[in-house]
Amino acid sequence: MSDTETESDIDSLGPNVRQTAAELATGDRTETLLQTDGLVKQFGGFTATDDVDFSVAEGELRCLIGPNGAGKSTLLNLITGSYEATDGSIYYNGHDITDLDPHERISRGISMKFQVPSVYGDLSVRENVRLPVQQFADGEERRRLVAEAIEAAGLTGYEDVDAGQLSHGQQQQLEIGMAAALEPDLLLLDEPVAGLDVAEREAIAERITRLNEEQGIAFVVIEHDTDFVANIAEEVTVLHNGEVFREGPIEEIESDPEVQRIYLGGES
Amino acid sequence: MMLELDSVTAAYDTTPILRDVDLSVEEGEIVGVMGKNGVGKTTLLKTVMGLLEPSNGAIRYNGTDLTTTSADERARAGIGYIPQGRDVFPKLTVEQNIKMGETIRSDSDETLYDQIYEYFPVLEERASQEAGTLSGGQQQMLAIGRALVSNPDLLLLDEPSEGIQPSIVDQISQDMQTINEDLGTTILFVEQNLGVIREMADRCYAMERGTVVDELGPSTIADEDAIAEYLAV
Amino acid sequence: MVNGINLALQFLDSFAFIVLAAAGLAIIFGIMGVINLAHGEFILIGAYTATLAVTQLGLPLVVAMVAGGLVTGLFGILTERVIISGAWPNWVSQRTLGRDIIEPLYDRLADSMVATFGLSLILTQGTRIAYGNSIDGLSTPFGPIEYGAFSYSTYRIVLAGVSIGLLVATYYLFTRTDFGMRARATIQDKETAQAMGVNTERMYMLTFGIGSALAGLTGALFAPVVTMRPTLGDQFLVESFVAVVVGGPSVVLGTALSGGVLGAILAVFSNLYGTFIGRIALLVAALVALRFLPDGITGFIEQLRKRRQESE
Amino acid sequence: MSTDTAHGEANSSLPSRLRSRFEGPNTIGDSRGFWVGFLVAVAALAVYPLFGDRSQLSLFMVLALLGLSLSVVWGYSGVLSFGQVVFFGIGAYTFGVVSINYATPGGITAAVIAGIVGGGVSAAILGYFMFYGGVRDVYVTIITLVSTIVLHTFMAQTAGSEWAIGEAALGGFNGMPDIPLLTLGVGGASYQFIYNPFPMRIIGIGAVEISPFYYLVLTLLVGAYLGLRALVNSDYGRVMVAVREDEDRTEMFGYNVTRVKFVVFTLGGALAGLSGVLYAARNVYIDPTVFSLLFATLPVIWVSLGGRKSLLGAVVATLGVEYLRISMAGELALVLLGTLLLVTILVLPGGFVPWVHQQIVEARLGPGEAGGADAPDASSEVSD
Amino acid sequence: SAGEGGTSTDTASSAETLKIGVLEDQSGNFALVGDPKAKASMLAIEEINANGGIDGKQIETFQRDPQSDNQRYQELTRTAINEENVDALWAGYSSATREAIRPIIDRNEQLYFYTTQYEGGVCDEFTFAVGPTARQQLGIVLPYLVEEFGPDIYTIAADYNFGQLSADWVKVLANENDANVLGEEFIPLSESSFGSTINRIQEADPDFVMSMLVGANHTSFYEQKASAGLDIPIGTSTAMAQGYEHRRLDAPAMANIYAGVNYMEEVPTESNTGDGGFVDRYFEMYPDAPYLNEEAETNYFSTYMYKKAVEQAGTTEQPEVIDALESGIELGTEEAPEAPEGETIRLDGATHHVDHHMWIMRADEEHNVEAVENRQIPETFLSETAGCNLPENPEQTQYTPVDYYEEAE
Ligand SMILES: Nc1ncnc2c1ncn2[C@@H]1O[C@H](COP(=O)(O)OP(=O)(O)OP(=O)(O)O)[C@@H](O)[C@H]1O
Ligand SMILES: Nc1ncnc2c1ncn2[C@@H]1O[C@H](COP(=O)(O)OP(=O)(O)OP(=O)(O)O)[C@@H](O)[C@H]1O
Ligand SMILES: NC(N)=O
Ligand SMILES: [Mg+2]
Ligand SMILES: [Mg+2]
Repeated sequence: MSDTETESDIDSLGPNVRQTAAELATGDRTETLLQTDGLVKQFGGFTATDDVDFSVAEGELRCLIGPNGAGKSTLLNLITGSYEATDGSIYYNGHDITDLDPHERISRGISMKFQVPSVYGDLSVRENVRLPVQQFADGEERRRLVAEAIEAAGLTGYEDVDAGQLSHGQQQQLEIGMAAALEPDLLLLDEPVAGLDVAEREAIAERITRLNEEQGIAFVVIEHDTDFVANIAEEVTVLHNGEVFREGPIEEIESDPEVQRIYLGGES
Repeated sequence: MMLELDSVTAAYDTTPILRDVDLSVEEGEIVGVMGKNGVGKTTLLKTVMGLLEPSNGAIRYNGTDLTTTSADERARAGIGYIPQGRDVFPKLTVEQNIKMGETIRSDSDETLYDQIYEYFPVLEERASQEAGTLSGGQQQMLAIGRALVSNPDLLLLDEPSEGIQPSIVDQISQDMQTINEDLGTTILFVEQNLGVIREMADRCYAMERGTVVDELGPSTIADEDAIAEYLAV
Repeated sequence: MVNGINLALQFLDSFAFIVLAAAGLAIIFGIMGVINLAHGEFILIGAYTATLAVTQLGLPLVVAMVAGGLVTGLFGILTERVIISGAWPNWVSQRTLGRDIIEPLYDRLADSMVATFGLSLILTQGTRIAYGNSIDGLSTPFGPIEYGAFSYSTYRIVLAGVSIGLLVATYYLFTRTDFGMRARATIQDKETAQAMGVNTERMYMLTFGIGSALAGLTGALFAPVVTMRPTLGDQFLVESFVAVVVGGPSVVLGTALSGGVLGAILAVFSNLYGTFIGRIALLVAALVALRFLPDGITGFIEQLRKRRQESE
Repeated sequence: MSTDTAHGEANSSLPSRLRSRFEGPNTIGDSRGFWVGFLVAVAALAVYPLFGDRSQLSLFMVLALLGLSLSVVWGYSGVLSFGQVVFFGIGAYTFGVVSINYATPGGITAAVIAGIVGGGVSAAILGYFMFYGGVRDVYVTIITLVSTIVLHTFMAQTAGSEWAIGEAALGGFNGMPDIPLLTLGVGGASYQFIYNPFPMRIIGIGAVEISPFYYLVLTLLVGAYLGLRALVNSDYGRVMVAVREDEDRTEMFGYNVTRVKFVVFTLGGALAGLSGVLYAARNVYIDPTVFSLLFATLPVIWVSLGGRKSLLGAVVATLGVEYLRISMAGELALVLLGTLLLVTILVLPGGFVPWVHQQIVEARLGPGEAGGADAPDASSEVSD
Repeated sequence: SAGEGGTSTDTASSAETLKIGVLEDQSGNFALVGDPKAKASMLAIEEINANGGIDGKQIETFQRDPQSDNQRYQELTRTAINEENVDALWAGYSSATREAIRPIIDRNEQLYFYTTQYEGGVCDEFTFAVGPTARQQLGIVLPYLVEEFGPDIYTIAADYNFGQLSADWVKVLANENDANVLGEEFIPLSESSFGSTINRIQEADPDFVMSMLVGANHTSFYEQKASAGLDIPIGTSTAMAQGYEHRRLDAPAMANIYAGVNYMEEVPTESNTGDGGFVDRYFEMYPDAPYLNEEAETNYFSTYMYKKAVEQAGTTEQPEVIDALESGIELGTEEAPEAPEGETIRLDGATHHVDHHMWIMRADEEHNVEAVENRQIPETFLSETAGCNLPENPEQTQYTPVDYYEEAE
């Protein structure tokens, strides 16, 4: 990466593939992309998600909030197939994906960033990023996409560093970069800015918004940083005790006294 | 002076991370450390805890030189630590994790349990659950509870609010202050959350590229924009 | 044809063999994650110590057996300090070269395997050089019990009792005491355990020592019934690993259960179809168990328990 | 991979484009110096037999193929298999059974293929049984170990005449005798590789006899090494490494982790099977000790000592360890061997070959930059 | 003398010296039985060299420890033949080892002595299997036990070639002696627990047991049956004579065990136990050795057979030496201490086997061993039944009893 390149180059992001997605984004947004139907997950006697109906429209940016232990991560893990549902179904693009293996779901355009970073510690940052990219890009294009993903993750200069040697926050950034590099239609982010500094939070907020607006990628974002949520979210779902507790536009949710009581606290 | 770092330099293998860090914490103080990702905040706390041996410089604790003392001895000498990213013992139950904290020191107090359960009722509810299966925020609460139960004299907190729901974040800041006042626990903490820093810290150090670049007094801390600048730049 | 008492006694016998073979390994492999291919040679040390203590020193059998356990325990501590953690060589090299020369073998499954394989070669051949290809054995105490046309060695039944006692003690130690909790915490996350005031070096050392002592005790207990020779540990190796792994995540409990299950299969099939089929049945049962209970027996029980709770 | 070099450097010569197939962050030795050294080493192996009868080297090279099979399966894909000797042994026995029953050149050639297929198919069956059943980690290791012991126990008792397949008696513990001499080809267009020394006159040395089998094995070993190098540096190789590092994460990039493990395990089985075929062919004999615990442990030793994440390590360590094992004599031989294994693994935790590589890199860069030794060096970065 | 490694020159068959290869296990599984073999070979070689060598030639040795590992055996055999150019080779304890190296032996037309007691049937132009065969060992002990204790037999045997074929021989011999085999059981070599076996013997209630257990794991049987109170006469071809269990195990584990053997340290011939006899000479050379076993004596006398043959042939050229051996070498008690005064043992040229002088040795409650019967037993299976005649019809086969006896099916 040459020093002359500036942030404005990010604007030139996006190969041809992405433009089709961007075109899509300008179109009808009401098409349901993801729908869960009565989703239940039990761990032993404990019910982590209880009859959850949750849906995401194409190109939507939805935040998922709720108290610690509400079942947010569990829900995302059910969607990706990391957990097997105890009951209920999951539909993606109109297809029932409940019984598919995780990799089959991912191949259909879902991607996820885990709550705890799980980058490949012994591989370089570059190798980490190549892995998602190589699935759909070759040669020159692959190189460009890898470089762009690293830059977008703010890790330029760290290409050859083993990912395990990055700081906690840098790993978070890499983790998001890899999830996005898959060029998904639906990107699930579990606490993307936890542990990030303020500047990084802003950069990531900006990035999420841009990916959403320009490329029509739909998002589900779990986050406890209320400012961040307020900054990016349109629609918010509140999970509580494994159930959908509230759903609506961010302003409405923020001012809901019940949500304040169980989640936001005092005068938030 | 309770804790004093005198031009401490530390490295992972051969890669130097901390460079000539000077820092001090007075007994009874709550001191924050802030800085962008990767500047070495965690490394600093690890070095204080003894998980990383400084290649240069000295660490003094209550006047005695700790530089070459092992981590477990420091723990028994009253330094408590809440690592970043929780690091609960995944295969021990919640209760056993807390017990691990308790067994550090002989003077730890049974009544602390009640207090911890009061702060974090979920820990009592899930006493026999394996800690590795707790949600992210619950694990963080456990890590805090586990450190508190040893009744440390100096508590090191690495981003305690990370992954915790807003209402409890507020509560934690308040609780820390209560603990600080009631038990006289000295606290050195790392945070990215502005609110928490403002709420808790008496004083604050700002780090950049492995070294302390500034010290912020109460007046600066009160100023939201000033802090934001340190964290953002 | 099947004689119930025979079957029961053989079950006890197989159970004791499997459980005792695995006892020390349950700790060193199951809890500490070190693939100890010298496990058989730890058993050898216990067996030789006990035997020589009787034949050379004239100690009473029970005392000799305890000595077998202790000597092996000490040897285990030595092994841990010198090889597994490399603490002593590193202490020396820190003072001479200014750096560590050995990276601890914890969390290095396969490397621990190579190192302990080397150790096992050294111990076997060292024993051969020191004591020859065999030493005089002990006779089995207690004599037979008789029932109808049959009789059985009383000592083998005693062994079953002892094996249960050892398991209970180990289980208690590692799950119910502070020591056990700290030991497990150390192995799960060394740094954090240190920060919790645990002297992790001592934990590693003691835990390894206890595992070794158990292996040594096994050798001592079997000294009267196996042939005294440098390779006597070989016969325990496969069973011990299989038992520990089939047992699953709750290591001690798992070892007891796999001793029960595999012991029952071994006893029934040996009894009905002979030793060859018995052995094959044991191995095939282990294969099937590992395949269909991918988390071992205790993992499976845990799942069952959860599923039952879910359906409530 | 070579496509981008074509775009980038205009002067990329044919050798360097060829090289790029075999290079990448997953193997060490991506410099011109390495390849020169490699060619020298192969040439040295090629002329070595001219200086006297050293037939043991052909055994070590046969075993190196077995070592390589574990290196891909374990070193690159993270599946610690104790069962490579199962596929090795099945390959060997299959070769024996088929060649005894069809002892014509065509039949023996078919037997070689049958042995490789036998190794591959048995690995596929065991792999399917394990990986599609969700068996992971140490459970895989123990299943493969137990499979080894089952075969050992079973094969040892197949002495009776009822244990024969066609003309071929399995032979129990005493092994399978009368395996025909390895001949490849059909009818007249065939060549016997065993016990068919090839007389040559070499200036300066005089008359020598060289063993065609030796060169067959050398060719196969070099071929397997280069083939695997290309594999592990391909996109598929990157996925294998990702599976080794973190299965769950890799699944979350849309890769079918189960299938990757299955495919690599099967490939490893076929390679082990080839090794077994050559082993049986070389010794005109095979017995159940190939399923013994000691033999099952050896590949793990070779691969660990040589460097788990290095194909070259597997080869070098197999040759070295086996040479020492055979040639050390005296009462203390086993003690010394044990000490050597122990000390090597303790002092060179990453294995011998990566250590040597690091020394070379450090010497080249100077000590100051030694920290960067782990990072792939610059030449690999143009690929992809 | 008995040092490791041996001296090596390429000119082994030069006028002054000849070279003998000795590959016997001194570590690994079979060290216990293999080590005395190596030692006895060295004793014979030392004696011969001290007495002027063979036809004036001193014997050099190529001696290595194959560590009970067949792969090592193969490689060391190749080395012995191709690089050391040995004139004769002694190698291996187990039958499996013999089979592992026989392809190499035959391919190189190497004169080879296999000196372990074994299942029998090897008819091979280059191999001289000079230990006693199952038919010879069982042939003396089984009829005796039928006579003494009754006709009902229970067989336990190691579950591999040797054990299975030996069990077949028990059936053949039972048939020949009007006895019956009530049951037979094969035990994997890795097994060391005998609870169910003991129960099954008790259930069958035979008059005596025939035991062809092999190896150290199986040795545990004797201690275990004693402590289980199984108190029954046992006939064997494997116990005591090879692994001296009566010395290693605490009495009375081996009480009432009858071994059919060609030799044990206790065999009461003058040339064996007498002053300056074989036993004395052995322990003089190896004061720390634990026991002088059956196989050791076979190594010893076969070295003298080789000496005789070379001297008869007047050359070390192997085809001529083989011809000389086939002419039928005979040794008296001096060189073959198994034979009592005045008797001889004889190498049968047609089969390359030895007409041994066989003994039944019984251990009592205190593990004292005494000879209860002895006589010469020729090897008849190959000569009479299978029709092996190597000088006439060179071959490389192993014959088994199943092919000739219905009972062995
Ligand atoms: N394997 C498990 N066994 C038992 N309980 C579990 C398991 N995994 C999760 N849970 C429980 O399920 C609940 C939901 O967990 P989840 O991780 O989904 O919470 P979350 O909403 O993501 O919380 P956080 O904001 O703290 O990350 C928690 O109470 C947790 O303890
Ligand atoms: N184990 C390690 N080995 C080598 N380098 C490391 C290691 N851990 C951290 N580093 C490097 O040290 C630097 C400081 O890391 P540290 O974890 O102290 O940062 P931090 O200030 O706590 O960041 P964050 O806010 O993201 O937690 C980083 O650049 C990181 O890449
Ligand atoms: N010859 C034997 N005992 O294998
Ligand atoms: Mg969560
Ligand atoms: Mg940090």
